Formats: sequence, C-alpha cells, structure tokens
Amino acid sequence: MARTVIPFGPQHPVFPEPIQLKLECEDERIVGVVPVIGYISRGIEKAAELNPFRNNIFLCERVCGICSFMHALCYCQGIEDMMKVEVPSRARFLRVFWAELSRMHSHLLWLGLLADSFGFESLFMQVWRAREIILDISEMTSGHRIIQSTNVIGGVRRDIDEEMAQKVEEMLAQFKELADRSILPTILNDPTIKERTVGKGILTKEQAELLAAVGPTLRGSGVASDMRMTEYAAYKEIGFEPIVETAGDSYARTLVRVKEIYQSLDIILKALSMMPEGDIAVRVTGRPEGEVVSRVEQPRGELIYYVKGNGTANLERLKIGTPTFANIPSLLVMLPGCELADVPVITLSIDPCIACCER
Amino acid sequence: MENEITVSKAELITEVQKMLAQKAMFGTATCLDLDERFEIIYHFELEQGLKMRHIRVSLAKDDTLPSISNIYMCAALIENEMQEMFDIKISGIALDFKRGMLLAKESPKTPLMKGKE
Amino acid sequence: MPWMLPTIMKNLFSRPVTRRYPYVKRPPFPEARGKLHFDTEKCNLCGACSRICPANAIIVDKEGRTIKYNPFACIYCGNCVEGCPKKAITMDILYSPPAIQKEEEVITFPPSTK
Amino acid sequence: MAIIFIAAIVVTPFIGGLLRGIDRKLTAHMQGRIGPPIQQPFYDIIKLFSKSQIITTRSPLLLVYGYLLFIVAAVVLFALKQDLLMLILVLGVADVLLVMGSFSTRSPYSQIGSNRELLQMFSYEPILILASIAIYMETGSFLISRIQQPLLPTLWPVYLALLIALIILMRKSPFDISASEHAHQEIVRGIFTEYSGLYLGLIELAHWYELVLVLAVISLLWTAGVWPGILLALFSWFIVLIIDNINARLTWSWMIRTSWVAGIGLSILNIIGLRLFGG
Repeated sequence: MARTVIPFGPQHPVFPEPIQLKLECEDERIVGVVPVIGYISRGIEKAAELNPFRNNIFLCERVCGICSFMHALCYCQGIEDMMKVEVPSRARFLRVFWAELSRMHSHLLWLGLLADSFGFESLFMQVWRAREIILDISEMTSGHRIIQSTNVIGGVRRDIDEEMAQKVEEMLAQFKELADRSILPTILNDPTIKERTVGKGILTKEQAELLAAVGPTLRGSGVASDMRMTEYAAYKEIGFEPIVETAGDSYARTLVRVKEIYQSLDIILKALSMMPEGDIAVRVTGRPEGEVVSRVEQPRGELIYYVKGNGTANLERLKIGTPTFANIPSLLVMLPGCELADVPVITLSIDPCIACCER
Repeated sequence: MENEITVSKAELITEVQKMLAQKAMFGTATCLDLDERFEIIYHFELEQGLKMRHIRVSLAKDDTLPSISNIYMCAALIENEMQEMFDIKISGIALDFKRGMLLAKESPKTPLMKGKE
Repeated sequence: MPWMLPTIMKNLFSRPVTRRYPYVKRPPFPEARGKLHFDTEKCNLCGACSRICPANAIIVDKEGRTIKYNPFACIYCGNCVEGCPKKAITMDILYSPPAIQKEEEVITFPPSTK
Repeated sequence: MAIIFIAAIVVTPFIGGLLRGIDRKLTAHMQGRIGPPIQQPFYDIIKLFSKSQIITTRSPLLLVYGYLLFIVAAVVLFALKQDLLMLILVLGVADVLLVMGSFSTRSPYSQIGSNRELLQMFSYEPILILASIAIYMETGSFLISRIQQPLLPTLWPVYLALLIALIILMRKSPFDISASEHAHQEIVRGIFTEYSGLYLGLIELAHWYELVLVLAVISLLWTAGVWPGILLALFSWFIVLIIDNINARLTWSWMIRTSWVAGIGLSILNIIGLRLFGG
C-alpha cells in the first residue's frame, strides 16, 4: 500500500472530544502526524476579562469538566496570593480533599477510556462502576457529581461534618475493596493489556524534559516533578511524595495513574483525619492588583494561571496554561513509528483533554 | 513577580539558550497587550518545577519577535496561539499554523487585543 | 487473561449494578444543587442575586415586581443562594427536567404593601 | 429435502438472532449491566432495514447480496449434509466478496478493515480446512452425512483450534481485528464503516447465518444423537463469550501468530497423531 493519510478525528470514537490527527501511514505504520486543533476553542481567556473577578471562578470551572475543581483552585489561589489573603487551615484541608477526589475520578475516567481503546469492555465497565462511588462522594459532599464548585476566594463554600466524614470513609473503603478485587490485579498482571501497552509510545527522560511534558506523562518517563511538591493548600502538613516510573511507555504512564489513584485515596483519608477545626472561609474585600503566577497539579499535569489585576473589578488578563497543551508536542514525538492499532492507546496515554487544551 | 528578568528583544535568544543550558523546562508564555506595546512573558521551570523563572520581553506593536521554538520545540504551539490571539508578528516558528490553529476562518481576528469586545 | 475471570463470574451471578434508568431513579443526595426557588415572602427584590449570577440567569424587575429565572441558563452553582441577604432563595435537589423549548420562569410578587 | 432446504433458510437466522440477543444479555451481565432485551437484535435489524441509505459507491451493494447468498448456500450445504470441504470453500468465497465490497469504497478505515479481514481469513480458513481433513481421516469421507461416531475423544486438539476460529468468526476480543465490534477503536467499524441501512442489515443477517453455521460445524464433533452436539456448540459459544470479556483486543500480527502457531499447529499435530496411532 502506498502512503495514505488517515484522518483520525475530529469525530472519532476513541476521542471523547474533537481533535484531529492527520496520520500519514505506510501500510499500518505511522510515519508522520499533524495535529489539527481548534474545534472547541471557546475564548474563555477573553470572557474572563469581561466578567467580575469573583464570577470568573465559575467560568474557570468550566474550562474543563473533569478537572473543574483544579481550575477554580488554581484561580482562587492566584487571586488570594495577589490580594495577600490568608486562607483558614480547615479550608486548605477541604481543598485537598476535593482536589484529590477529582484526581481520583479523572484518573478512573481515563482508565476506563484506555480500557475501551484497547477493546477491554468488561474492564471499562468495572472501572466506571468503581468511579461511580467517587462521584457519589463528590455529590454528597459538594452537591454536584463533577463540578464541585466549592471554591471561593478566601476559602471554600461547604463544610464536611463528622457524620459525613464517617460516610466518606465507608464509601472509600468500599471503593478500595472493589478496586483491589477487580481492577488492580487485571492491570498489573493481564498479559493482553501488557501486549498492548508495554513498549508503546516511548518517551525518554531527555525528550520529556526538552518537550516540557507535564504530569503523569513526565513522571512516567522518570522525572519526579509534581506541583504538589510546591506545597500549596495543605500538602505541606499532609506530606507528599511523587510517584515515578522510569520506562516511559504507555504502561508506565498507566501505572503512574493507577498508583496515583491509591495515593489520592490515602491523601483523602489523611486529610479527613488531620482536618483542624475552624472557619472555612475568610471574607475578602477589595480588588486585585498586580500580577501573579499560580500553579497546581491537575490530574493531567501542571496547570499554570497567570493573573493580572488592575485594581478594578475586572481582570486585566487571565492566561491559562493547561497540561494537554503542554503534552501535545510529546504526543507528536511518540506517534511516528508506531502501528495504527496503537494510536488510540498512545494518544490516550497522555490523557488528552481537548477542552482544556483549547480553552 | 519573583525571579523575573526583563530583557530586550535582541537578548531573548541568548537568555533562552542559557535556560536550556540550565536544563530548565519550558512552562508557557503569556502575551499582554499594553495598548502601545506588547509584553511577552516566558515562564520557565527549574529544579523539576519547584522554581520558576520568568523572562519578560517588551515589543513595539509593529516589531517582529524571534521565535524560540528552534530552541524549545514545544514553544511552537503557544507562539502560534499568541500570533492568533494578538496581532503580533513572530518569525521562524517551527510549526507555523498561519493563524489557523485555534480560530476558524469565520471567527473574530485577534480576539484578545484591547478594544475588541 | 484469567485475572478478570473472577470479576465477570461474580457479576454474572449477582444482580446488575445499573438501573433501568427512566423507570428507576436514584434519589439525589440531600445537599445536591438543583433548581432555584424564590420565596416571595422573604425576598425584597434587592437584585443582589441578579448581579452575582455568573450566567445571567436571574433578572429582577423591581418596578414590575417580578423575577425572571431561566433554568436553562442557570449553571446551578449556588452563588445566589449564598449571596442573598434575605436568604430567600433555596435550591431543589433536582435540576429542571429537559424540555422542548427553553422557557423562562416568571415569579410574580404580590403588590407592595408599603 | 425441500423442507430441510426451506427450514435451513428460514429458521437459521432466528436461531442466530436469538443467540446474538442472549450473547448481548450475558455479556452485559458479566459486566454488571442489565443489557438490552433478548429480542434486541431483531429490533435492530428491522430498524436497519427501514432506514434510508447513504451510499458512497454502488459496487459494494451487489457484493453484499453475494456475501449473503454464499453464506446461505453454505448453510444449505450443511443442512443437506453435503461435502464439508465444499462448505468451507463456499464460506471463503463469501468472505472474499465482503472484502471486495469494502475495498471498492475509498474510505481508509474500510480499506484497512478489509486488509485485516483478509488476514483474518488466512488465519481461520486453514484451521477449518485442516479440521475437515482430520474429520476425513476419522470417517473416511468429507461428507457430513458420513459422520456417525463422536469425534471429540480423538479430535480434541482440532476442537481447540476450532475454538480459535470461532472467536475470529464471531469477531470477539482478542481477535476482533477487522471490525472492532463496539466501534470504539482505531478503525471505527473497520470493514463495515461504509455500509448503512439495508446493506448493513443484510450483513448482520449474514452474520447470524455464519454464527449458526460455525457452531453447527463444531457440533459435528459429537454427533452421538442431536443433543450432545448442540450442547458442545453452546458450550463453545459460552467459552468464547467469557474469553471476549477477559481479554483486551490485540493486534493483527498477534492474531496471525496465535492462529498459525496454536491453531494450525494443534490441527497438524492431531492429523499426524491420527496417522501414526489411529485411523
């Protein structure tokens, strides 16, 4: 067969969101790839300049559905930093709680999609069934399954009382039991999963650093970089060690995420047990002025917000640097040389979130 | 901001090369429209992301910015985005989408410029 | 290979975990954020909710003594519930059901007694 | 004979559709879901028949009829207890027609799908042919009507090889290469991407015939009465469902390796064994 160009997307069942990869193939081997993005660019950075700065929280939450809490957290931390607000420590612990909860459900969503991308339907269903428990916790504590919307500038909006914390712990134990029994052994041992992921889409440490990969993509290549090491929110008190795998292939990235699910579970339990009494928010008055860069670790990697305020109710500029945008160059390095059948697995191994990417 | 240096357009490439020599990772870049000129801030990360370094470049509106994508290939995407969102000229981008990366043909031109509500 | 076997065998011989959705529904949690209710007794039509609504889903008409609430624009964030000085807004646990046409709700207040 | 002829044509799709329905229900239960009602495949096919068609090129349409016709012919051959080798070759011709149909559209997905369908054919056709040779060595004839004794005790390696062929023909993981059953993977629906409406319905109908036919061939391995054979076929079918649910979908190169090494290997060993010790 001569060289063919396969239009992979923009509407392709593998991708949850529209992105197109123009794959240049020789037989079934990929020799070149050109990404076409811009199908769901919504101009959120512009909209953020037109809104009052407090309402931007709700706008930032909608940059991406899955990691909505992280976007709001990053924005609030940036504004708090700029306005020199001291957040009460209970609020910081609650922020860790919801942040890790959204990391868990994001990773589980991704794991299900990955299982679907290599046609392991029963694993996909099992993972999403376990994810449902996490979503229930999210709805119980924040009022919504996915868009928790609990951040405000100066703290959080909802509290978790003793009784609810008890219930959360029970549900997490239930989740752990289900995951231990049916998900973890399959992912660690199943030879067909390894056949599809091991050695596929290798990104070396040097490449990952030069191409500025972020998040599990970077950590799967052996770089111990995680924004939670910068000790925002309550990570200083709780303590944090990044999870690193060195192989740099799709399986390594899968392992990083699976281990992070368990790590998040531990962090949530720790946060619940260590949570101090006190207020959950402070009243913030005044208007932001100055410029600040705020970073948090999203499920997909590092999220950078650049916020510039000019002393009015509206912001001068809000720049959102998202992890998928940073990971696309790595994807373009991973794809050439692989088989067509591996394209879905490799593409999903960076956990693409196109809505984030294009904002 | 902390760890910020302001350089002129001519010094940009040497500064970025210094960052590469220090094994810094490219974070992202921000473009600001300050009415009479542009300001571009490159955010770099050192020590596995624990420290940040910002390089600020000021640019006249009709001037051309050299691309850093030949040093950091991953900067090509954000440079394309800046080029689309602002009326800024960047020369020598490694992968130039010619202002067609995020915006469609019928979408507004350079939407993040001031006075384009 | 065999690592998924115990799970699927267990699933095969136990009840399915999914529901027959339109017929069987899971009740939302008591704290769930849903549709807004305006208490005409407590509300003094100050318009604070309309100003802080991020989606512009509430329009307060002080002269005409009405509140227009658009459940299809509402993002169920709960900002107005917290921002209301009179605590006149409450949230249902269900959001508004899908409809063929996006219709606004108009809440009419009794004429002022003052 | 005419009654058998008509019964084979009319009853087979009902059995096939019912099996597909139970398949979906069982798969759903294995995944913890409720699943569609058992008659869902019939609803689906009625709906497909009543849908308007989007046709890219005309040539595949004739080939779809050919595909269905040849598969029905194979079923009739079986029902009339004719030559097994002939039946397998007719089945092969049917598949070639399907591949030709998909090749004649210009969609890259369907072209890659038909490429892979050819590879699938090279994987399961040798197994079927070797199986019929093994049956010949036991019974002394290629005629189905000559099979009288239970063959499984001496032909169990062939049975294992036939299981591999059954997974390939049922398009289940790990050998779900050319069509990706749930259309969630790299080639969307592969070989079927460009078919819609009536023609997709006809292909689905042909599948039902094909499924029953392959199960019937497997049931030949235990023909001491009717029921043991049917039970053997249903057991194999259930095993395939389980294998589908505990495996990821693999690549075509893996499929070729497995089916040639394990499938053909087992069959040839079986034949050599028969030559040396039995016969």
